[in-house]
Amino acid sequence: MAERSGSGVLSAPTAPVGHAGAHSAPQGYLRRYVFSTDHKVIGLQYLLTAMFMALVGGGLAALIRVQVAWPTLAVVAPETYLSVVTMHGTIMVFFVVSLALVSGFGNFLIPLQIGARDMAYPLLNALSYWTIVPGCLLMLLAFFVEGGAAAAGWTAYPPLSALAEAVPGSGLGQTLWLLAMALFIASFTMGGLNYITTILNCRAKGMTLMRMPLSVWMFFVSAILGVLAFPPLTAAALMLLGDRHLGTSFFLPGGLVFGEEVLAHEGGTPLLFQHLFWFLGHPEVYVIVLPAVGIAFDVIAAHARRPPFGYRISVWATLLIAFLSMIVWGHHMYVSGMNPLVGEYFSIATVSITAPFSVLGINLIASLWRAKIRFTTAMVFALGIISVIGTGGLGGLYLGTSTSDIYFHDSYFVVGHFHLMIGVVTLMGTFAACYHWFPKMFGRLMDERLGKLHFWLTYVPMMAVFVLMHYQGLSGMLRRYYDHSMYAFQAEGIRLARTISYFAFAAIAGQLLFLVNFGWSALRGRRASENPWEATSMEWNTASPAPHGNFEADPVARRGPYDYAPPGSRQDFAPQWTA
Amino acid sequence: MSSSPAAPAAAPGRGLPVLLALAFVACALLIVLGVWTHGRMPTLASRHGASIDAVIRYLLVATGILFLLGHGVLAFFVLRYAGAGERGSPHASARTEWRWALVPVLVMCVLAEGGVLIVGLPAFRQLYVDTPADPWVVEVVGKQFEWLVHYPGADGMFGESRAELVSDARNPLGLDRKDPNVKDDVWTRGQLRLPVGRPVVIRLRALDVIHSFTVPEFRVKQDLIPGFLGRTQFEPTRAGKYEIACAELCGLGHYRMRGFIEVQEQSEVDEWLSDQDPAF
Amino acid sequence: MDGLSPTRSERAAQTLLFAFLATVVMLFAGFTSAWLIRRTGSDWGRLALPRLAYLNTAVLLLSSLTLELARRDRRARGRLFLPLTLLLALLFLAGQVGLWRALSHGGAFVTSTPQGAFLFLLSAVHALHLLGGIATLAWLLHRRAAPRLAAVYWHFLGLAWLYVLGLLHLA
Amino acid sequence: MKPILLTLPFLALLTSHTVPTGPAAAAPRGDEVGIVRGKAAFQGEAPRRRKVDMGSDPACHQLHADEPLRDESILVDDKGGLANVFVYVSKGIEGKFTPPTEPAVLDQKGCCYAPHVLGMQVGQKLVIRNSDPVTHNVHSFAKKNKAFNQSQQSGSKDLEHVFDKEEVLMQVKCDIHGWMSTYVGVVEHPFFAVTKADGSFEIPKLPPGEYTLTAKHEALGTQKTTVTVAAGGTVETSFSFAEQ
Repeated sequence: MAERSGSGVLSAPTAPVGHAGAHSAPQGYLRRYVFSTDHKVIGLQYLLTAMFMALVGGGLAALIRVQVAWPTLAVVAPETYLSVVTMHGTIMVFFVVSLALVSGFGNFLIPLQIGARDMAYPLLNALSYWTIVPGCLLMLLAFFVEGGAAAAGWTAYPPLSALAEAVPGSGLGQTLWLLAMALFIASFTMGGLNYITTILNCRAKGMTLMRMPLSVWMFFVSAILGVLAFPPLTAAALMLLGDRHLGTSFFLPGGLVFGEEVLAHEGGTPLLFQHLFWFLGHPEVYVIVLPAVGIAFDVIAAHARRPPFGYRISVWATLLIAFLSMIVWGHHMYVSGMNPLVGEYFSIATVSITAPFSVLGINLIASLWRAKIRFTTAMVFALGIISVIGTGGLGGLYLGTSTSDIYFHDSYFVVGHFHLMIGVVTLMGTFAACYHWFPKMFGRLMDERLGKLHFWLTYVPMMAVFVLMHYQGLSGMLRRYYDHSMYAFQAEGIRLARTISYFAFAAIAGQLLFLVNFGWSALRGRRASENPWEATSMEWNTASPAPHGNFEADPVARRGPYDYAPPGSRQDFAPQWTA
Repeated sequence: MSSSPAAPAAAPGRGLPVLLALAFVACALLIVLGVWTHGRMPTLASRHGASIDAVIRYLLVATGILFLLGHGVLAFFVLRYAGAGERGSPHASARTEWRWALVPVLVMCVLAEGGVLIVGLPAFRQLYVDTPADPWVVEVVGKQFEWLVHYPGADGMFGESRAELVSDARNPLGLDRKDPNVKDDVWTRGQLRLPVGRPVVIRLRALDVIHSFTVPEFRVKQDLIPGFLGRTQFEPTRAGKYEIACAELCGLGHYRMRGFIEVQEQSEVDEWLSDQDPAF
Repeated sequence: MDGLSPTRSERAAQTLLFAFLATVVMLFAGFTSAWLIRRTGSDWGRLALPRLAYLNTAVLLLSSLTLELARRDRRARGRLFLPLTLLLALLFLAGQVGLWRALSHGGAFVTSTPQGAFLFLLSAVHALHLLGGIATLAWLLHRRAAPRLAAVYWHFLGLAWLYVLGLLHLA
Repeated sequence: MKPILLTLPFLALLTSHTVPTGPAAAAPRGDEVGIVRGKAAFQGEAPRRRKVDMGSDPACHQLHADEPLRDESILVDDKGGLANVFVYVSKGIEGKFTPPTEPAVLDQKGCCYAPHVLGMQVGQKLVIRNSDPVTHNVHSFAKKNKAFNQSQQSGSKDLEHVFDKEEVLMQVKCDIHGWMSTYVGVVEHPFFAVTKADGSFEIPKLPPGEYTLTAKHEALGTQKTTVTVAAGGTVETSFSFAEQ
């Protein structure tokens, strides 16, 4: 694959010239592609790993949809069904969405968008990727051990997750789950530390904090949230491992009866685990969703040919969201017997998050005012994100209020809500990023027709699936049920199950289209110039695909990242690196 | 900047923007209408449930309006500003940006924060603050994959139960036969009888893992945490048969953990209780 | 770390260290909140720490002192302080293992009492972070470089151990 | 030639999996062995057998519409005989015994386990059959052996398990129907019996010698006694249980 000019991820890099201490580009296939420390290669590796795990997660989703819609077929036994549900949740939240968006595009974009040669610590960056690979393998291995994979839900509440007597999956499967999660947390923390250090110290000259693109801001805030919120989960996982294997009683109370015998535990409280888990749980969903919002801002600015509306306000709103997200975790536990007054506090705090989030929403919509919209696939996905954020975000009000949550807790309304927010918004954020920055990754353009078809096969089916789930929740249908047909009050909800499953299969089929487009365009796509979208942020200041070491000479940021439609200029955009 | 050869065709024609705008408006309308056709809640059968339904209906209306507004503006912008053309300067002054940021904050504070608090207060009071006079007291014990209902009997006192005495077939609650209060206690597997129109207080206890006692018609949901004595209170207002379901993942039989509630007149409940087998 | 001027790489290292310390603080915050809730349990009792624990703490504080001297005093005598710190650190680790064995000679002290379980878990996590510190010190010794940020990390670990002891005394 | 050598360790690995079977005991002649016979009795007034409340699963309730099932945990006949006591030789038996080829069958019929107490040998196959129109969930709380917890749809194929360690009265219950629970006694040798309705039991073909007999009831505890069996002789013994 001889490359014509420049150098790139998939071609022989030329040694960058012109500054002291230039390290020579790594030689040899292994050093350059497999154990590379180039943030672009690592970003791509994360993306490909996330795609593979998405196939597994998507397969599990299809299995769940078949079982729920056609329970009489009994495609899986009840014990396997619980493992399928647990692993679908865990793989999608941690190993697909966090990986593809925060680790994949975060790694790829941050140095390019702030004008740096690479991450502050490239070796630490490579180490963080090579920690997640065994994590993925351990998580997949759990399916084949005795007792099956973990079966206590992705939330792994004890005592169900602590005792092998409670469910077969809580034997070896849950131990592997905990180890895989420990590896994920280690990798995510290493990545987060690297992002924070890079953004604070490696920005190009002239690139002040307020001249960084919003996607870099969102990666920055999401890295801080990830670094601060994961350790309590590590503490909870260590204590759970203690309860499972060392016989301690952090979460296991006295008087647990299994098989007419009382277990030798005393004094622990399962609510402690829930507090520690959700202290991570809620910031984690913002860690995942904020980068998608940032990418939407970037893509809309580039394809609507105008700067995002309220840049500074969006930055402050994101910081406020990050802070608020650390103090609202209690809304997951309204019905767990928490003191009602504490419940009332969490209601007020949770509902207050809708204020800054709707500011981001308004700014996204207002960024289209007096725009000259070019309907590329990336732009179409970004517009789709706005619609899904509106739908998903407003759904959160029902669950954030302690009184209405009594009815909706653990129903399909919750399933619909969180799938819209951390499933569809993030997936469409990843797709928008792929279509927009594909030239910078491979030097080629993805096919627009396939892309548009992919959009329609993602937006329509996924909105249908998860909005219909809201109705199932409204009619009282409960989640994580192997078969709903026994209950009279769930009959209304069951009538929608088959329609949802057909839409879900359509959505999954649509994603295969994307994989084809991604693979084919990487090798045979139309060649792209340095700045195919005529965008202004710093990453378009280098060759497509970006060479090792990113920039020929140290770039200088002479203006804001979104200088579109500058008054009195012939072109409708003024790149950040031009005077 | 030479216009790059690989830039996509500049004006793809009006097809896509119109289709996109239509999709957004159609999806918004369908979602809001769908609430009536598919989103019907089970008919209410408890007193405090009315205030919970009020909160939910209020939210449906409030978010419905915001939802339609948002998608309407989005569709309009997509149509109005598609492709190149004379637009006027898109730059907005800092003041307008702050003004437009204030709008959603105020709307959300008034609509979401205010509305939810004010409309939600009656439910909060009925569920947690009021202590019902002369309630019908029952204990429901959750264990892997069934509900054990324990009636205190005439003396109104529950017999003492200990984990060591649990035997699945004969004594699943682990009642202590030497305790005098046990004499008139009655326990059944999943048969909960409630007198209509009389407030009921249910003591909730789990023997093994976390379960969650839920009856959608009564708008009741309360977790049973092992090692804790939970409680929930409500007042059934409509006689009839209802089902208890488990809302918290508790293992293989989580989907089969069904209990039966029958709301009858007090006399019928007492008569049914009298011909049940006593505990020992 | 390529491509950054010496002053900026120093600032980058500081940022990395303080971000990592924030992670460790949040980890111990997680354990503290668990400890706050768990000590209200019915079976919570006082923990009788053997004298070895306090002796061990003194060893750790001494190692902080010698490391501080190594950081400030670059002359020949200063060369001695770094290996001395390493020695004291290994002594402390051995002391910790001795502490675990001393506590568990009666019954299994990890499972018998909740405060014992907390002591074991907190000291194990602390020891793990100590191992990271020891590896860094050994690498610095090998490179004959001056310990600057490593000293900050080491003093932080000393404080963390004092915090753990204080927590368990407040039982 | 080389690859075949490679497969040998692999084959050894496979064969070692099955239980090591020692020299089969030669078929004993009638006069060389003795019989232990006896009766298990219940002291005091027999506890009332509560009606089993199958309300939580109407399908099971249906199966007993005419005559409701009564609790079987303490079955005492009118003469005080205690049924379902698992009696086995706990000390004094040497040597290994080949497990019988035909499996021990545990049937789920009428939302109830049959038999209520089942005796089997280590290495013998346990077959669990679901002849009910209802899904059951077979959950064994084995402590020494490997516990299992599987669902069994109605009409699906039988579940099969083999136990490799001795465990007397391992509880097997159905998590979906709380009243369904049975107790399985797994012993190394064939010298065990379960007392019938009148409390009587018989352990034939015992080689002469001195043995300790253990009788265990699921709820009333354990009794032990020692007997000496002469060649061709019959020994009588009895156990008595009482409510704690």
